Parts: sequence; C-alpha cells; structure tokens
Amino acid sequence: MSLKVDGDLARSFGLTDDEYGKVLAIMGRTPSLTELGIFSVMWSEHCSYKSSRMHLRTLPTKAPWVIHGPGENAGVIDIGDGLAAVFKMESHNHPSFIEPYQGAATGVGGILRDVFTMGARPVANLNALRFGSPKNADTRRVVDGVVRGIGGYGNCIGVPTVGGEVNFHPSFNGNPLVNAMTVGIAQKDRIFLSAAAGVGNPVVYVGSKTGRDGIHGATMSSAEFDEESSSKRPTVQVGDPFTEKLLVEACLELMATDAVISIQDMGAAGLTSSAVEMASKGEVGIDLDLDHVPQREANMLAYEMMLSESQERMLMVLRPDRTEVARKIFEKWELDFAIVGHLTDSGRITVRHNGRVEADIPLGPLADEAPVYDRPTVYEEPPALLTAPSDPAGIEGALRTLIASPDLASRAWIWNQYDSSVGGQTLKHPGAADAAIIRVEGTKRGLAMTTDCTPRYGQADPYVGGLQAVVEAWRNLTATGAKPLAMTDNLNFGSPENPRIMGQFVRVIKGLGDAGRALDFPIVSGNVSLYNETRSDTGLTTAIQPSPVIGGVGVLDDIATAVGMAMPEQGELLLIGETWGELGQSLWLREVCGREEGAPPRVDLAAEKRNGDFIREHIQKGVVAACHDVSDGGLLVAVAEMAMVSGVGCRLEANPSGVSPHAYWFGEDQARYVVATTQADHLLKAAEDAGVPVRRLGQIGGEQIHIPVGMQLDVKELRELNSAFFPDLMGEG
Amino acid sequence: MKVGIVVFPGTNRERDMVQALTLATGRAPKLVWHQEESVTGLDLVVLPGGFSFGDYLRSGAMAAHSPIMTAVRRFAEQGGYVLGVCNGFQILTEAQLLPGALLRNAGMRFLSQDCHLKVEGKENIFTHGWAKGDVFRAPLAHGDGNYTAAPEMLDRLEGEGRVAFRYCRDDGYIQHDDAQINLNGSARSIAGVLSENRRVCGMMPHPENLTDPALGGTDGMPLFKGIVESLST
Amino acid sequence: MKVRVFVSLKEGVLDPQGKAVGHALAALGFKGVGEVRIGRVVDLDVAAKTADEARKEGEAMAKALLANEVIEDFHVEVVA
Amino acid sequence: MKVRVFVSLKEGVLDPQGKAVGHALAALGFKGVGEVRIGRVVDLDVAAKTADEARKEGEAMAKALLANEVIEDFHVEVVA
Ligand SMILES: Nc1ncnc2c1ncn2[C@@H]1O[C@H](COP(=O)(O)OP(=O)(O)O)[C@@H](O)[C@H]1O
Ligand SMILES: [Mg+2]
Repeated sequence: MSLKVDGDLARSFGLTDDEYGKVLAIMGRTPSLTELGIFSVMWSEHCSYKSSRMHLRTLPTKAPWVIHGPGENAGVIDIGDGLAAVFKMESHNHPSFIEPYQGAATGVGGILRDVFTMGARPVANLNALRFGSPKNADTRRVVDGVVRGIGGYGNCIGVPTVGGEVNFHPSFNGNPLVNAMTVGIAQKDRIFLSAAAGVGNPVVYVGSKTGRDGIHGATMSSAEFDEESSSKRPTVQVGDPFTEKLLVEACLELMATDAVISIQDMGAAGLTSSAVEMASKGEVGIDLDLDHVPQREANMLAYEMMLSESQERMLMVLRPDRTEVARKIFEKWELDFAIVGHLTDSGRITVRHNGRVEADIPLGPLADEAPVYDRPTVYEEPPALLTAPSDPAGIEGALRTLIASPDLASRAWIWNQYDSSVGGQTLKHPGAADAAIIRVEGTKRGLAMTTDCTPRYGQADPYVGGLQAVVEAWRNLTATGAKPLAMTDNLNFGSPENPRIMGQFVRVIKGLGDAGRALDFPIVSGNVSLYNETRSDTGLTTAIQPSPVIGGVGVLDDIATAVGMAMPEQGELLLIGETWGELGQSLWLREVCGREEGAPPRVDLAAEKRNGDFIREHIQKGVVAACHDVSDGGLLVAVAEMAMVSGVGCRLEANPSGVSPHAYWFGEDQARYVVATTQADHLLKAAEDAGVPVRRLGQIGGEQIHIPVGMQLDVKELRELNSAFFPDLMGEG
Repeated sequence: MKVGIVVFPGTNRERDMVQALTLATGRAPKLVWHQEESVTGLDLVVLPGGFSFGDYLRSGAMAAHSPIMTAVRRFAEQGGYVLGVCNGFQILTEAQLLPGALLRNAGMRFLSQDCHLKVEGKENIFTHGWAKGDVFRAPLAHGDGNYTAAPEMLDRLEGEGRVAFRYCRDDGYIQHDDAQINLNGSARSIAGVLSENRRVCGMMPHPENLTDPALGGTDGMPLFKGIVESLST
Repeated sequence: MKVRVFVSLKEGVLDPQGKAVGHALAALGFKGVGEVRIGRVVDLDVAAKTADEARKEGEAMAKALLANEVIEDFHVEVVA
Repeated sequence: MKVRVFVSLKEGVLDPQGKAVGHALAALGFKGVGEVRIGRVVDLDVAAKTADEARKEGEAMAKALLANEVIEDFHVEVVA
C-alpha cells in the first residue's frame, strides 16, 4: 500500500494543519505513514488530553494516604495493613453505541488492565451508564447489549460487579455513556509503574496476538484504501475475557518474582502509546522490531500493527536475566510471549519491520510539543431558583409516578445479570447499601465503592453539577460508615470546540475541585471523554448533558460496623440535614410536572462535611441501624427505597409548617440522610450537641408507608411499581 | 480430611471454595492444576465454579477433556468423592460422570441472585448436613444452568433419590413452570444431582458463598460440615 | 483439508435459544415463524490427504469435543 | 417454507471461541488444526410461497435480528 503522506492525509487522521506543521518541523522531513499514524494517535484528544490538560491540573490530587495520583495507569491509595487500593474509571461511549455488547465488554476489559498492570488483583467492578430516552426505539438495543457485555466480561473473568448507576435522558440518544470502574488491591510496596529503565533491557509483548482491530477511524475514511478490504475490516474490537483472565493470573504470578522493571497495558492506540509512554516516562529510547510481534493476520503493515487496538495485550520491560522465567509463566498460561525490542539511549522510538525502519521519532518533542489548547469558553448564566410550583398530583400519586420512573425504578434487572458474589468477599451487594462493600481478603477491613453523577444538575448549572457529583459520592460512602478516601472521575462532555461546552467543562472542574478540597477527598485518577454529540438528520448537533461521573472509594476498619439500607423491624426514622424543599431540576418536577427547570439544589460543603462526619461517627459507634442518603427523588423516595429493601413499612409524621408537603417530601436538598435507629433519643441529643440539623421522621413498622394526611401505600405494591420498568422496556414484562 | 480443588484456566471461584472449606475443615485445601495427572491421596475432589476455557463451545466441555479429568474419572470409579459446583457441575455432565446436561437459562440471561433450595437427596455425604425437606438460601450465578435429561433418566433420578436439590420458594413450595421459583427453567426444578453410587454430586448454586458469618450468613455451611462429618467418621 | 462440522440439538431437546429467537422474530412482526432451532458450525482444517480421511477426522473431533452426544447430533462435511 | 441462515464472524474479527477450541483440539492430539472459526446456523420456517420470497424473508430476519452486521456476515439458504 502506498499512501501519499501530506496535509490532506494528516487532516483525515485528525491532525489540524498547525499540528501537521509541527510534525514536519519536528521530523525535518515528510513523515512516513507509520510516523504520521503515531503522531496522530499520540496527539489525539484521547491520548494527549489537549483540550482538558490545563484545567485538570487545578484538581486536588494529594493527601497523606495518596500513593500515586493521576499520571499512572490508575490511582493508588493506602488502605492500611500494608495494602493499597488501586482504581480508575474509563469510558467506552462511542464503541458501545456502535456495538453495545463488544463496546461495553472491551470497556470493562480495558479498565481491568489499567488496574492489574499496577500489580493489583482486581476485586470489584462498577459501571455508570447513561442511556437515551426509553421512548427512543434504539434504547432497548443499547441497554440490552451494554448490560450483557458488562456481565459477559466481568462474570467470566471472575471479578464481581458490585455497583453503578443508570440514567435515561434524550440527550443520550445516539450517544450512550458507558463508564466502567475497577478497584483492585495490591501490596503497598509492590506497585508496578510504567516508566522504562535500563538501556539494553528487553521489551516484551504478552497476551493475545495483534490483528487489525480498531485501527483508528481515520483509516476507514481514507479513500485510498481499497473499498472492499476496508468494508471487511473491523472497527470494532472483540473482547476475549478468557484470555484476559489468563493474563491477570500470569501477570500477577510474574509480578511476584523480581523480573518486571516496568509494565504498561496496551489500551487505546495499542503498541504506539504503550511503547511511547514507557520510554518517555523513563527518559530512554526504544527500538521495536515488529517482525517479532505475534500476529493474528497475514501481511500486516507496520502502520497497522502500531495502531491496532487488539485487546488483552501488555508490554513490559524485564530484567534480561529473568526473561526465561517470565517466558515459562506465560507459556504455562498459554499466552503469547515475545521479545519485540529493547531500550536504547537514543531518546527516540525506532520501529523496524521487514528489515526497514518504518518510524524513527524523537520522543522528547513527541511528548513535549504535543498540542495543549486553552480553548475559548462561554459561561451561560445558570437558571434562577424555581418559584415553588403547585402540586398537581398529591403525595401518593407523585410517589407512585416517581418510584416507577426510569431514573428511580429498581435496577435489579441489571444487577441480576452481574455476578456480584464471585471472590467470596462481597458484604453489600448492589441495592443493599448506598455504596457496595467488599471485604479486603484476609483482614477485617472493607472497601466501600460508589459511582455518582446527576447530569441534569450539571446541565442547569455546571459548577453545581461538579460539586454535587462529589458530595453525593462522598455521602454514599459515608452512609455505610466508611471513611471516604479518594475518587476517580470520568468527565463526559460534548465538543470542546464549542465554547459553551468548554465553559461547562471548566465550571464542572471548578466544582469538582472545590468539593474535593473541602472534603479532603482527592482525585487520584480519571478519564476525559469529549465529543459526545449526535447530529440529527436536520444537521442539528445535540450534546449530552455534562456528566462528570465520580467513582468514590472509602475504607471501613471493621466491616462488622457497616450498615446498609435495610431497616430493622422496629425503631425510629430520623432525618439528618436541613430541608428547604428545593424542587428545581428535581425528578418530581420532571416526572410529575414534565418540566426540566430551575436551579439545581444548593450544595453547602460545610454542611455536607458536618452532617457526614456526624453520621459516620455514629454508624461506627453502632447507634445507627440503617442509613440512606437523600438524593434523586427526595426524602419520601429515600424512605420508600429503605422500606422496599427491608420489606417493612413506617408511619411518618406530617411535614413541618413552613415547607409545603410536596416540596418537603420531594425536594432534593443536599447534605441529608435518613437514619433508622433504635436509639433515637440518644441520636437526637448527639445531633443537637453537634449542631447538626435533625428531625424525627416517624416510626418503623407495619406493611405500609403512612403519612397522616395524604398517603397509605403498601410496601408490596411499591415494590411492584418499582420493578416494572426494566422488564417492560425490554419486552420481558 | 484432604480436599483438592481443581483449577482450570478460567476457573474463578476457587478462592471462594478455599475459604468455605477452610472454615469447615480448619485446614486449607490443596489446589490442583488441570495439567496434573493424579488426585491420589485425596478424600474429596472439588470442581469449583467459573468459566473454564472461557466456557466457549459449551460450558465445561473443554475442561471435561483435560488431563486431570482422566484422573478424576479414575478417582470416581474407585469410589472417590467428587463435588462439582456450577461450572464444576457442567464439567461433570460433560465428562459423563453425572447424567444430563445444562442448557442456556430459559430466560436467556445470566442470572445472579439468591435462590432457595430444597434438600431431597438421600443417603449421601452432600446432603448429610441437612434433614430431608430442609430449605436453604444460596446465591446462584450462571448463564447455563437449565438442567435437562431424557424423561426416563429424570424418572430414574427421582426414583433412586438421586435428585440432591431442587429450586423452591423460601417456604419450600416447588413449581416447575414458575420462572420466579425455578429460575433457570430446569427440568423438574432440579438444581443438583447425584451419581449412581451417590459419591459424585453436581449442583448449580453456590453454597460456598454463604459460609462466612461476617459476610451475610451461613446457609451454605451444612454442605461442607455434612461432608466433613461423614468423611471423618 | 477443510472440514465443516454441524452441531445441533437432538430432536426433543428443548432449545431455549431457538425459542427466544422465535419469540423475538414474532415480536418484530415476522409471521409464520414456526419452530426455530439454532445450531453451531465449526470450520476447521484437518491434516488429512483424502476426503474420506478428512471426514473421519472431523467425526473424531466432533465425538471428542465439538458435540455433546447426550443432547446433540452432528454431521460433517468436507469443504475442500 | 424452511430457511437456513448461516451467520459467521467477518473476516479479521477475532473469534475467541474458535481460538480456544483450536487449542483444545490440539491438546487432545488432533494435528494440523489450523484456524478454527465458529458460526451459527438458524433453521426456521417462513411464511413465503416461493423460494425467492423465502430467501428475502430470511435475509430480512438476519438483518433485523439473527446477525449482527457490525461484526458478522450471513447468508441464507432455502432448504425446502
Ligand atoms: N449499572 C449498575 N450496575 C450495578 N449496580 C447498579 C447499577 N446501577 C445501579 N446499581 C445499584 O443500584 C442501587 C441504586 O442506585 P442509585 O439509585 O444510583 O443509588 P444512589 O442514588 O444511592 O447513589 C445501588 O446499589 C447501585 O450500586
Ligand atoms: Mg446515585
């Protein structure tokens, strides 16, 4: 194949004219096709973070317990007992629309590799999903494939999927969000990094063979490619969880020896980005000989091998005297193992194939001169506070509507397809608590994990959307009794070239940062997914609601102290936190009144911290029997959720004067928790002493939820209403 | 009591099984790699859950033909005790150490939830820890758990008391055609079966995942305690 | 030589997948879809010199692994 | 009429299943097993009067449900 390398081809590879000019200046000549491919993927938004980098720098990333913050394959925090939690979240949005099963499956595979690359055994997966409107004809296909794909990969590899979240909104029609998170556990002093070291050391390729999978989209649009062959060429990668399982076991076995100097998974832009990153971080050169790369297909070009995104592959630098030890381990696991190059002192990446040098690029400029953009921003005025709308439905009517609505309906249909118990350490399965909890094997400790984001808040006011995502994650961890330690983020937005969207991005980051700082809750890893937009037939582009998804991780010193949402048979319900009855952007307003309006609920970081610290302290003291934070749907929905989990009802007291009933029961004011306790007086007094707003909500017991004026609903009926949505959507009702 | 847990490439519930057996026996079982050729010296061989060889082709098919299974077959023929859970059950049917086969779940979806089982088997070490008719809770997690066998074989299994466990409601009620009770659509709600000599048992649900009091219950413990008690007397 | 092994569920064995596909097709508006049965086709190379040898090899593979004769039938075609 | 739809992975698309089966056959001592590819056959009835109509119906079903054209090819045979 001979493609003429010029500005046109560069453009079709996604490089701007300016960027191509830089390439020419760095190379001092016209680059080869392979070189152009390497530049284009390394300088892509995905690999270079060119639109987001300068803003991400402002995020809080440090705390005494942070071992590795952003910049490594995953974040690493100290969880005590000489152990570390290693975690990250990553998006696979676009592939999951094209081929939902494989897109979601390979998303899970990718994030797992980011975690075990660092020497951690993956112990839990979570997934944050956003789908288009349930009324959209295509939504069923996407939901079906995505859920099957996540389950298909995670179940097979034997990592329990323990949590996540799901939203539906028309802005995700044609552009679903699939954000997958993996949490692993490693020995704190056995963390593996990617920086290569030791000139002359072998560069080793392990895992699956390389095929022509997922070579960047630019290739497809290039007219010079033979029509027929390109139509056969898959853009979709197919995941092989069985091979990944072998890869996990083989890598962990190898990492228990002293053979590994550095290791990096092959994710986006495969061999290119892994080789470039390892060498640049280690400030060495790297020589690759592609003749040794295990290949699945015949006659692959250097360009194709360098850009292939075949799954389940890793690159590592080994101690030369240990390569045979390593080879034996990979042979035992029946995985490919090949020495494909060595480190040099040239400061360059040199790629040979069939005896020819196909690429020879100085690594310094490839990294340092990667474009960074300070893109123009436009900040939109956030909407004003909503003036309280009147109540068209009544309390019981609204609760019935809300509890059956897509964003509040039971997710059991989803989590029942995910193996949440494999590994034998799961304490709180999906639906049982505000955060999932797994025991740290061999200890009394637990890890609590959650993912959270409320895109409709971010759409209305990006700054508040950023704040709220963080505080909700922090609250969900807190509500189990865990101490929140750190978070990972997955920032999903539309096109950064649109100043309005760039404005959203900047404001969201400010919100994340302010909340993280106030709560001592640093961001240790993350991922940015931009250009989440769809173009309609009329040429109109719609961007998704800005979705800064937060994955929070916390620790419990003793899992025996953890609480879930299930209420005891008797006792009292208390409400912690202040209620104004803010209905702006609430689900009540959307689902009951059909309006998406107003300002989202205010976030008061000091109140969050005060109320949360109080809750955690009293959970750990054993005074709290069950706890659930108040978020989507408001107070009555939170109580209903607790009742449905436990199969026990309650008699609630009427709303206080000063707040109208519907605003009280359905407002989404933040910093609140519903607590079930058998020691209400003690807890009330303690709250008052601590200056924490507290209120008696009612008595636990019976088979109904009862409110003096307005409502009496069987918990059983609630459960039925709550569980219909997914089976109906999927035609399995 | 010496227990060996066979590990195939793709097995993923061996750690769960180690944990349960360690709690039950007080000592850690031995892990046996699928390429080993003998299981001598063991009192019990366990084939745990997972996706051996990816469960590609048919669940358990490739594992059933790996070298260790020749040894397991010999062990069983000589009267050794073998327990297969989930993928282990699939492997035992593929290896024809147990009758029948496990098809895709009737609803065509992977199922991961708690189920209830009624104890039916007689005179065997696997149900020894319960009384006949007892009902217990167990998590299940599988895509291919829909038990099938020829009608004559089903009659025979029932007649000989070789149905070890059946899916039921929490009150013990059994209804073959109710997808809320017989979750995966198994013939006659069969969740576990025994070999002719009652020394080989296969079951789909995971009692090993409910054995630790710190993690939500011990409903599955009688399986292991019953085995220990039977084999140490 | 190239051999193709067809594996299908025995008559009388319930085919959950076929049943689900039948339902789904009907829901999509396809009429008169009767029983749907789903089988597997395995394409592979065998080290055989004659078609006859190839067929025998394919049959041996089917018996050894590709089909579960408790529930499945198979037949082998020599493709090339 | 009876129609048979063959569905197979597109060329170049990884077939994890085929790969694992190839390994297993080799381990069982079958020699010279090259690349193994695994496909599906769907046998079904269609409400069509002519072979041509039947083929069209089969193709429509394949496109709508039986094959995932992003990664799979299919072809339809009219059996009877
Ligand atoms: N995609 C998913 N996968 C697994 N579990 C999920 C998923 N979506 C939601 N869940 C679980 O459902 C429960 C309710 O979710 P959500 O309403 O988002 O909780 P909260 O509002 O407390 O954050 C949680 O236990 C959550 O982990
Ligand atoms: Mg949430």
